[in-house]
Formats: sequence, C-alpha cells, structure tokens
Amino acid sequence: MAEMTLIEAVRETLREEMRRDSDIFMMGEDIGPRGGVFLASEGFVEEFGEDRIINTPLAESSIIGIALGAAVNGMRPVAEIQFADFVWPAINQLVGEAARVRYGTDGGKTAPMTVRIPYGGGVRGGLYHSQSVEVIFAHTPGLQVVAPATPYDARGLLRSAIRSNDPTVFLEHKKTYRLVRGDAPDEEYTEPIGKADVKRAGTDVSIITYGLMLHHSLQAAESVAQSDGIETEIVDLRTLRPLDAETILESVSRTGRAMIVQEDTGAVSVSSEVSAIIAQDGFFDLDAPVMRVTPPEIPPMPFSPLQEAEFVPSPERIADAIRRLAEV
Amino acid sequence: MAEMTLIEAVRETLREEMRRDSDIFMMGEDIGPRGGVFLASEGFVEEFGEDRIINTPLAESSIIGIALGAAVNGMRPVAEIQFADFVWPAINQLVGEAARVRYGTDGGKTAPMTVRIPYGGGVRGGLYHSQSVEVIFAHTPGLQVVAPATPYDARGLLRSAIRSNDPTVFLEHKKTYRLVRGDAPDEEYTEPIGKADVKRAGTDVSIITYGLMLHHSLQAAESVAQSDGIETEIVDLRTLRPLDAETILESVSRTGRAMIVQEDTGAVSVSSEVSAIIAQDGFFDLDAPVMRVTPPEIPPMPFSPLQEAEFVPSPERIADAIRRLAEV
Amino acid sequence: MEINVNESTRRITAESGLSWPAGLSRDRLLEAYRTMCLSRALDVRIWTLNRQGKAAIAASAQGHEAAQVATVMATDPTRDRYLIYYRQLTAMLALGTTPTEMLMQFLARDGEMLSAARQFPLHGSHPRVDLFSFSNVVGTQLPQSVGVALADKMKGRDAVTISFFGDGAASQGDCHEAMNFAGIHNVPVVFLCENNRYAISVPLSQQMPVESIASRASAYGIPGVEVDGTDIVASYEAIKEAVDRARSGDGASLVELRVERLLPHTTDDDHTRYRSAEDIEKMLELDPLPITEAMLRRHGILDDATDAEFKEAARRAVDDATDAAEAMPFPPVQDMYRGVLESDSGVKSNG
Amino acid sequence: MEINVNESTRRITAESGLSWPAGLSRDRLLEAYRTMCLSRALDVRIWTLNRQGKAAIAASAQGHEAAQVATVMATDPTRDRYLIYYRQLTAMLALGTTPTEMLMQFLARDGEMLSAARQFPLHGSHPRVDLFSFSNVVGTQLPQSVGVALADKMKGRDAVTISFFGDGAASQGDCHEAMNFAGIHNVPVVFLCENNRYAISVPLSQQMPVESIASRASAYGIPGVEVDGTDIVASYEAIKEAVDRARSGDGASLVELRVERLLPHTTDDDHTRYRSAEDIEKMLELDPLPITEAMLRRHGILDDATDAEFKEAARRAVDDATDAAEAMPFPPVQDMYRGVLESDSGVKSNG
Ligand SMILES: Cc1ncc(C[n+]2csc(CCOP(=O)(O)OP(=O)(O)O)c2C)c(N)n1
Ligand SMILES: Cc1ncc(C[n+]2csc(CCOP(=O)(O)OP(=O)(O)O)c2C)c(N)n1
Ligand SMILES: [Mg+2]
Ligand SMILES: [Mg+2]
Repeated sequence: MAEMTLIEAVRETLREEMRRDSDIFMMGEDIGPRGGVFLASEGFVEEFGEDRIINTPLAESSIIGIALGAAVNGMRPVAEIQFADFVWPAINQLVGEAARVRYGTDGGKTAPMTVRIPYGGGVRGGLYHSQSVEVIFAHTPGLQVVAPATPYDARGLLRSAIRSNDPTVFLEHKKTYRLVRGDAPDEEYTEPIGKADVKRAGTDVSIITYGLMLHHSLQAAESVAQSDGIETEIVDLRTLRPLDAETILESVSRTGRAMIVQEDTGAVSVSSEVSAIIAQDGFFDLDAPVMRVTPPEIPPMPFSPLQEAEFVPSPERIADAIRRLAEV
Repeated sequence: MAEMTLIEAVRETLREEMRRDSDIFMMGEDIGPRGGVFLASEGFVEEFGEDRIINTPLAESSIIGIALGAAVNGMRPVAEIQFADFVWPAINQLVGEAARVRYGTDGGKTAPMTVRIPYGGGVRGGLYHSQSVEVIFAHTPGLQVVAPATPYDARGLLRSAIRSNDPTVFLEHKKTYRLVRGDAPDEEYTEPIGKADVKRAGTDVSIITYGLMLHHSLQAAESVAQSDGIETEIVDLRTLRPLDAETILESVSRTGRAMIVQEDTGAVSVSSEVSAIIAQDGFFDLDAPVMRVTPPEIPPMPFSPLQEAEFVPSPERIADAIRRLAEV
Repeated sequence: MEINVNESTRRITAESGLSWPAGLSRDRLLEAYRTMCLSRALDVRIWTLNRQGKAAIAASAQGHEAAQVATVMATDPTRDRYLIYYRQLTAMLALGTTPTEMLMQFLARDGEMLSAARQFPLHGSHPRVDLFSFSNVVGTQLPQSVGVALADKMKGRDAVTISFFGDGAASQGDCHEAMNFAGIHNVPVVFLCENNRYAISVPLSQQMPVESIASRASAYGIPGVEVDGTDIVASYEAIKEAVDRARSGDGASLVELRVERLLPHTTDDDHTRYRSAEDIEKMLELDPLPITEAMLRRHGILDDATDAEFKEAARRAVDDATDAAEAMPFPPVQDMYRGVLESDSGVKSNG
Repeated sequence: MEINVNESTRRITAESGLSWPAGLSRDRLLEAYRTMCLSRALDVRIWTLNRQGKAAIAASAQGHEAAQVATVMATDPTRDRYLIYYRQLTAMLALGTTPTEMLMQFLARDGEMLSAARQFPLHGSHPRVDLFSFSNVVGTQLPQSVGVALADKMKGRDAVTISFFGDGAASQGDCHEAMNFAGIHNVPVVFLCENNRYAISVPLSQQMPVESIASRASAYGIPGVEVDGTDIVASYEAIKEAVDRARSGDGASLVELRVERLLPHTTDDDHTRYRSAEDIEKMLELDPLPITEAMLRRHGILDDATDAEFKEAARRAVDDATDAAEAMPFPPVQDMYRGVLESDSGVKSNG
C-alpha cells in the first residue's frame, strides 16, 4: 500500500499494463522524450521504445482514428488527448465511429481502446485549457466513460479500461493530478466500470458528484457536520456511462434529499441525468427538490484569477447549499 | 396564409431573407445546381449566383470554420450540414470556436451565423442518416439551438436565427420535411428564440417535447382524450437552448404530472435537463414522478424496418405512458 | 509499364495489356470479366428493386467495375484487408461475396452478414474476408486504415491494407492527417481513390484547385499514380506495384483510378439536375464493360459464345439471388438490443 | 530576388538586402530593429514575471522577431487583417500595441483589451487593429482566416488576411481544408507559417515526411515559398510578394519562414528533455537579433550609439510598463457574467 499522487497512479498503472501486455501501445502529442505535458509517460519511450510510444503529429482526429484502426486489428491502443479542450477535432472518430463499431458490425469487429483525457479547471487554463467534455461521451451508446477522483480509483479503473474490449474515455482531472494523494495498493487490482462508490456515509443529504468536486464536496460535508451537525452522504459516480442508478437511488432512499455537484456547466449535463433518474425512479423517496450546484452558464472558464475562483463550485458554496437543502 | 410543407417553409424563408439582405450567403455540399439533397435551395444558384450559393468541397470543419470567419467579418452566412450525422467533423469549429467568439473577445467580435442541420430518423437512414445531435449544442453556452416542428415555427424561427447576432444551430427534422404541412403567413413575421409554445391545452398531464415527437405526442393526446378522457397539455420546446423553463414549469404547476418525449436517446440529453428543471423548481407542484419516453440506449438507429419502427417512440407507446402517468 | 502523374491518364490505353504483366493471365482476365458481368446484372437489379420500393437506398458501381476487379486481382484476399467505401459492389463480388448475400444487405433481411441489417448496404464487417466499413461518414476510413496497417506493421504481419475512397473524400481533413501519418511511419497501406469527378453533384473543379488527387502524394512523401480505371490491365499493374511496395516494407502509396459514375450518385439522386447532356454523353463512352469486352476480344480471349454464356449465367444468378433474398424475413425486433457493449445484457434498456 | 521551394533556405542570406526591395528603407529597417529590441526586452521580462509567479503562462517570441516584424512591414495595418497564433509578441508591438497593453494580458489585469482577461495572452480581439485569435485550439484559425478573406472578396474590399500558424498546425485536417478552399476560390489570404522545427517537443521528422511545409502549396494550386526567417529583408520580400498577389486579386499564397524557437515551448516547458545539446547550440547561432544587428551595421544603418539608445529605451519602456500593469487590479467577479449572447442580461444565471 503506497501513497501516491493521482498522476503517479496513472503513470505507474500505464507502465505496469504496458509491461504486462505487448499489444498495448500509446499514441499522443509529446508523449515521447517529453514524457507527456503532464509527465504521464515520463521515461516510457526509453523503456518501451518509439514503436510503442508514438509521438504523433498535431492532429487529434487521426490520433483517435488511427488508434481505432489498430484496435480493430488486434492491438490495445491507449491514446492521449493532450487537453480535453482539444478533443473536439476528434469527436467524429470517437463518438461517430469508435462508439458504433461493435453495434454496427453486430460484434464482427470490436474497439478495445482507451482514450485518456486530462480535463477540468481551476488551473488558470482560461477558455481552452479548463474544459469539461464529458457530456457528449456520457450521452453516447457504445462508449464507457470513467472519471476517477482518487489514486486508488484511478489505478483500478485505468486497468479495467485498458483491459476492456470496448472504447473507454478515461477522464483525468488536471487539478487532482498533484493535489490529490492517497493510498493505492501495488497489487494488480481492478475496479469495476459502472459502479459508483460511497465516499462518505451520511443520513441527512445525498451528494452525487465526481472528479475534483468530490473533494470540494467532502470538505463541505465535514464543515457542515461540525457547524450544523448535518450528515452528508457522498456518492462518487466514478463512471459517467453507464451511470450506476442503483447506488444513487439507494442513497437517496435513505436521505430523502439529493444534491448533484458538478464542475461542468449544468444545462443538459451529467447532473441533469442524475436528477432525472431520481425524479423518475426515486420520486417517492424525496422530501425535497433535487438540487444542483453547478457553475454559471458561461464558457468555462475565465483566465483571470478571481473570476476563475468564482466559477468553480467552492466548498463554501456547496456547504451553503447543503444547509439550505437540509432545511427544506 | 398559405399551406405549405416544412421544407417549403425553410426554402421560401431562405429565399426571402437572401433577397432582403445581401450580406447573407449560403455554403454547403450540393446546395448549388443540385439544390441541396433535400432541395432546400432549389433554384437558388440560378437566382443568387455562385458567389452567394457556394457549393463546398466535402469538408464539414471548413464549412463551419469558413462561415465563422465570414461572419466575424461582416457577413451573415447560412451553412448547411447535409445530414446531422456529418456534423461531428465540424463540432470543433461550432462548439469550440463559434460559441466562444463573443465571450472570448468580450464582444469585440461576434458570429452572426446560422447552421442548418437536417436531423432525425424514421426515414430508413440507418446508423448514419438518422442521428439526433442536439445534446452537445444544447449544452454549450454561447450557442442558440432551435428545433421547429411546424412550417409556421420554421418560418418565424429561421428568420430570427438568420437575423440574430449569435451563432444559431437550426435543426430540421428530415421526416417532418414533407410529412408536416401547415399554414404559414406570407408576411415577414418572426418567432422569438427561447420561447416554448403550448401546442395543445390540457389539465391532466403535461408533455414536454419537440421535433417529430411533437406530432407523435399530439396523436397520442387525441387518442387518450377519446379513449380515456385524459386531457394532455403539450409544450413544444421549439428552442433547446436557452430552454424556456418558465413555460415548462407553468404547465406542470397546473397538471402536476410531467412527461418528456424525445426521439434522441435519453441518457444525458435534453429530456434529462427538462426533468431536472422540474425536479428542482417544480417539485412541490408534482403529484407523480417525472416520466421520460425515449428510445432504448442503442446507437440510433437500425436500418431494418421493424427495428427502426420500434426504436422511435410511437403514438401508441406515448399514449400508454400517458395512461400510466395519469393513474399514478 | 511506367505510370506516373506527369503522364496523362489517357495515354495508358487498353493496348497496355498486349503483354500481360506478372500475375495476370488470360484465365484471370476472363474471370475478371465474368465478375464484371455479374456485378453489372446485379447492379441493374438492385436499382430496379429500389424503384419497386423494396430496396431503401443504393449506390451503384456502374462505371467502377474494371477498377474494382483489378484492385482485388492485385491483392491477396487470404491475408490483405479492405476498408471499403460504399460503391464497391464489384469488389465484394470479386472477393467471393454471393449475389444473395449482397441482396440481403439491400433488402435488410434477417441473417444479413455485415451488420445484421443495422446498417446501409456494404456497411459492417465481412465474416470471411477482412473487409469492413464502419460508417457512412466520408473520410473516416482513411485514418482507420492507417491504424489497421500500423497494427500489421507492429506485429510484423505481411498483410496490406487497401483503403478505398473517392475524390470527394480527398477534401476531408482526415485524408490529410491519414496520408501524413502513413508517410511518416511507412505503414503498409494503399490509398485507393476511385475518382469519378463528382462528389454527388459537386464537380472536381469545385472540389480542388488541382487536376489530380495523385499529385498530392508528394506532400506526404509517398508515390502517387493516376491511372485510367476503365483499363483493367493498367489499373492492375499500378495497384499491384503499390501493393508489392507495401508488402515489401516500403510503405504507403496513393493510386488514383479515373473512372466515370454512370448512374446518379444514389437511387435518391437525379444527375440531370447538375450534369450537362454532353457530359453524360461523354461519360457513357467510358463504360468499362464494353471497353474490357473489346480488349478481351482483340486479344482473342473472349468469343461470342463465352460472352453470351457469362451474361446468361449472370442473369440466372441474379434471378435466383432475388428469389432467395426476398424469401427471407426482416430481422426480429428483439435483436436490436444486442451487443452495444460486451457487458450488455442484450435486453431492452432505457439508460 | 527569386525565392522558391527548390532553392535551399540557407542560400538566401542577409546579403540579399544589399539593394533594398521596394517598400524598404534604411529608416524602416532601423525602426524594425528598434521594435525587435523592445520585443526582446519585454519577452525576457514576461518570462521573469512567470518565474516570479505573477504571469501564469507565456509563449516566447524569441527567435521569431525578424520574421514577425517583416510580416508587419509587408502589410498595411490600416486595412489588413491578422489572425495571430500565440507567439506573435513582436508582431503585436509592430502593430502598435503598447508594452503595458501586452503585460496586462500576461498579468490578467482589469481593462485587458483583447478579452477582458478571460483568455490567455494574445487571445481575443484588438480594439485598434483588425487582429484577433479566438482560441488556443491549434489550426482552427486557418479555415477562419479563409472565411475572413472570402468576406472581403465578396464585398470587393482590398484587405489582405494574414493567417499565422506553426509547423505543428500544418498537420491538422483544418490546414488541408483551409488551403484547399482558398485555392479553389482564390481568396486574398497569406498563410504564414513560422516553422521553428518543433511542435512543443515533436520534431519535424515526426510531424511530416517532407522537408518543407511550403512544398505542399502545389497540392492546393497556390504559390509556396520557403524563406530564412532570420533574414528580415528576404522575409519582407517574400511576404510582400504574397501580400501584393492577394491584394491584386490573384489569391492565396503560402509563405514558410524558417526560424528557431530560442526558448522552451512555453514557461511550462523544459526543452532539455527533448533537445540535444548540439541542437540547442546550433539554434542559438540563429538568433535574429545579432543577425539583424550585424546586417544593419554592415550597411552602415546602425551604429553603437543608436544601438545602445534602442536597448536603453527598451529597458525603460519595459520597466515603466511593468509598473503600470502591476498597478492595475484583477477584473471584478461580476464582469464574468457579461456577454455570452447579445440577448444576455449579463447577470448570473445557472442555465
Ligand atoms: C462527412 C460526410 N459528409 C457528407 C456526406 C454525404 N455524402 C455521401 S457520399 C458523398 C459524396 C462522396 O463523393 P466521392 O468521395 O467522390 O465518392 P463517390 O460517391 O463519387 O464514389 C457525400 C457528400 C457523408 N456521407 N459524409
Ligand atoms: C488542437 C490542439 N492540440 C494540441 C494543442 C497543444 N499545443 C499547444 S501549442 C502546440 C504545438 C504547436 O506547434 P507549432 O504549430 O509548431 O507552433 P510553435 O509553438 O512551434 O510556434 C501544441 C501541441 C493545442 N493547443 N491545440
Ligand atoms: Mg466521386
Ligand atoms: Mg513549431
């Protein structure tokens, strides 16, 4: 059981999987001698060589399209999109193509590929180095979408993603890379895709969240527990597609109060879906409206520091919302 | 007041606007002598010439990127994406770029452009000529998203879209093109972007829907009215971004029962957002769970006829759902 | 025979077949012509089935037959891979697909082998040959084909990937990105462009400012050749050269086959809206069937009896296939829920 | 002077300035050098402000100064349009942006004029010159610049659009689509590539299988030229030729300026991870400042006094600008809600 940062968890797991299975290779911009802009592949080209660590041209559509072609021909590519904000040119190959390969060939071909995407803000990234891009992936049948928030989950879920026989979008929150430390076993464990995890038990309010917001929510939960004696249960979705409706509804059935906290803007988002699941299948358990805590509806997110700080839901803002919801 | 089909409404409105304002021009594949694959621009190149009716190469990203460049330099481009399924290569220029121009320049530049996108299924289009693509647009701050379901709304809203100073995605359901006829004045009227419209008054259940599903819902409402005396109110969203929460909530406050009917798959979709709005701000008006009627979570949509018919929510399926919801 | 982009395509005439290039024989040419006759008869039938309201949509291979049969002859179906476009009826027949199997696609029948009738005809993957087409989105197959070939290179397999596309697809960003990567990494792929001068209604002059697509190969450091796609021998030789190069580890090539699209883009199209009478006139002179027939007769490979026999056999095969395919039911509804993900229950779910 | 892609870049030496091409004068060259000195001093300061934790991110123009100042000299800021990339500090100064205005961008201060500090430095739109950059997404500006130029062509305006990009951006599909359309429709755009041989850490050899980006111009039916971007005169002449061509209605051109990136990609990068010691050695010899200085001295345009005066003036200007910019506050929170859509209330909304 070693303590590590989230980026270390990603790097070590990639390294272990690359050593385990020679069908795995990586493609992306600057993943070679540079080791990736976040150093997720530091030292990899030296260990695995240029054939398995491919420094690609600056062309995201081809990164995904080529990875897809290799995947349907026996390989297990792990593609890196340098920043989530730059995945848009590749959406066609990912959402339009990879997601439909198994269904469109009735299983004749499959696409065992993982697309790693550093996302999220609070890092002075401005409008184009801060984006959350999960919505379009979470909406698309044929994709799996994973968004771990701890080193433990990152290790277990990245292994599952790489070993899965379906295309998996693996979202890594940039701010958690070095901010979040935690224990993660050295063993070859996996965590199941599609299962949420209760990160804090509580009786009064259920928070459903993921990514960096898990940590803001945990802080908020501690503060309201101390200041107001409100006990908040926190469900970490971990997988955004397929969503674990069972765990969400089970928690709400006990607390009767549901709040979704999300860094992405709220309109037509993962928070909308979680709310809709509760409003349809958990309705009779509800004692209060299903509340959402999200940023304002402006393009994520301003470069200037005060505005960026205001944009991202803070522990304080979440704590206030918990208090309000608990009182309804 | 002339009766016309929806495609006629689109064509005549485009023609009138092109005649009114010489800054408007059109770009797209086959919109020249071919008149567009749905004949939305039939006869246009003959009337307006090749400079204003540009037959583009087969390259969607450039269609939107070039339209955007022209828009910020004084023109009012109307770009056509031949089928919604082919908008994915252009998502970057639309969602990543056009949507953020006004905000990212603090109003220094604006992008008065309209992107017409024929979408939707039930036309034997299979996996790549049937898609609904509204989710990513409806999620994106900086875009307006319009989806008319009648010739009257198509005319009024297309005028508003073309005259708007912000990028507007104009979704035209392919199946409604010739199927749906209706009266539309010859006058130069506009309909406001961002306002839903109650297409049928009712007291027992509220259906919130748009596009082809409006018509399936209207049929269902008539049948349950006759068979069960259930009076269904039908809210046609017409605009998917910004959503008209006021009209949605006002209807639900009177019926106490809400159902969202949508052709797109349900997970993380417009139906999720409508449900979430009701669950947060209309909660105390609700007498029953917020119900959603959507297709199964498979890639839209099978080519084979029986499966395609099963995929799209039918009037019968909607009628059954109304009965069940009314009984809760 | 040397073919290069500077040489005009028309200079490569049927006479280039006077001495057969390696790998071609009188028998193979006769077999190729037989396949072309079958393809044409089937193609005509499919159009009719559309007009009868039985086939929802069809894109015709008429005009492309010689180019496609030459492509298959120049490759090895037992080890090569084919990312087809949507106009490859002749290529699929040459690769051993039966007329009944083809008609099941157009009629969306239960048991359709490429996609279980979930997709348009010619989309999905083939059970016997490594042939597939994932989508209708033009251009996406180009990077995918590079990835397929990259995997073979990584694994040291001697397979060659044939990447079919059209002149229209050459305008897509994906085409640039795919050829650039293939050039950098020397992958065993042949970019095979069937240039019929139109992307639906958009003529070459509105698609690109240059005369040939092959001329762009230099921008990617790969060889490019432009060939008369109605000349089966010249086409074979150009493609074979590219396939051999790829197989021997020398990387990618771009082969442009100049052909004519004899029918409208698809059964939904009417090309009189955008093609002049002369253009249509002129195009009809480039029908590869009479051109190939004349060439074979000139070389004493084909006689009246054989020609009549081929055409009669084709007619019968198409009639039988029509009966067989029409006798099949549509796929049952419950099959649509199967296999979105490996982990799927395959039963109906709403999220 | 004739410059073409077949000619090696190094053959165009500083001596090419012996007789000044039309439009260049001793005064303009001296002014250009003064701007280069100011840019360098400001660039160094920005890097320092980053190391002090005051500037979040910076991409340096060091190495690109001569190319950028030549670009501005060859255009007409009163009517031309500039879609910049993110490394155009020198170009922005040459276009009249003040050092204080530049530092407000890097320090994200209230009143920042391009984007109200919503964006990275050099992103947004300029209040005085028609210069803008909408995003950090590499390559998107290329189709946009074609659209900008298309609008001018449609309106019969004589503006020329300068489309800045790098060698890395040339790999994007958008680059292909933009140049193809520009070639077809003859739009007045100059594709200006500052090729510094690296896309962050990816060297040219891993970006493309060909030697030069300019050589791809032929695939789009437009002229392409490759120039030594440390030679201010040769750069000016090549760009001027392209600008004149565009203005006179003869359409697009591709100009490739070979330069060196003297510092790491950005303040977040460390190029010793991927550049060899020799490579770094070699690159330092291509610093355009000493090269330009030597050229001007050779021609008796610059003397010690003037050189010292320029450098001293630059130092003072940068100090004053730093004080002025640092004295400004950050933009107030409520301003972030302003102007997502024209119809916006500008007040906080959650959907
Ligand atoms: C990305 C995309 N855009 C548009 C279409 C619609 N479409 C289908 S085929 C076609 C023309 C393709 O032309 P070409 O590549 O020359 O092939 P051909 O049909 O001539 O054989 C178009 C525009 C599509 N399928 N995909
Ligand atoms: C679409 C996209 N992918 C990746 C990035 C990250 N990135 C920023 S600059 C850059 C390299 C650009 O290289 P080049 O075009 O040569 O410009 P240079 O920095 O050398 O001036 C990369 C990969 C990006 N901004 N956009
Ligand atoms: Mg064609
Ligand atoms: Mg560079």
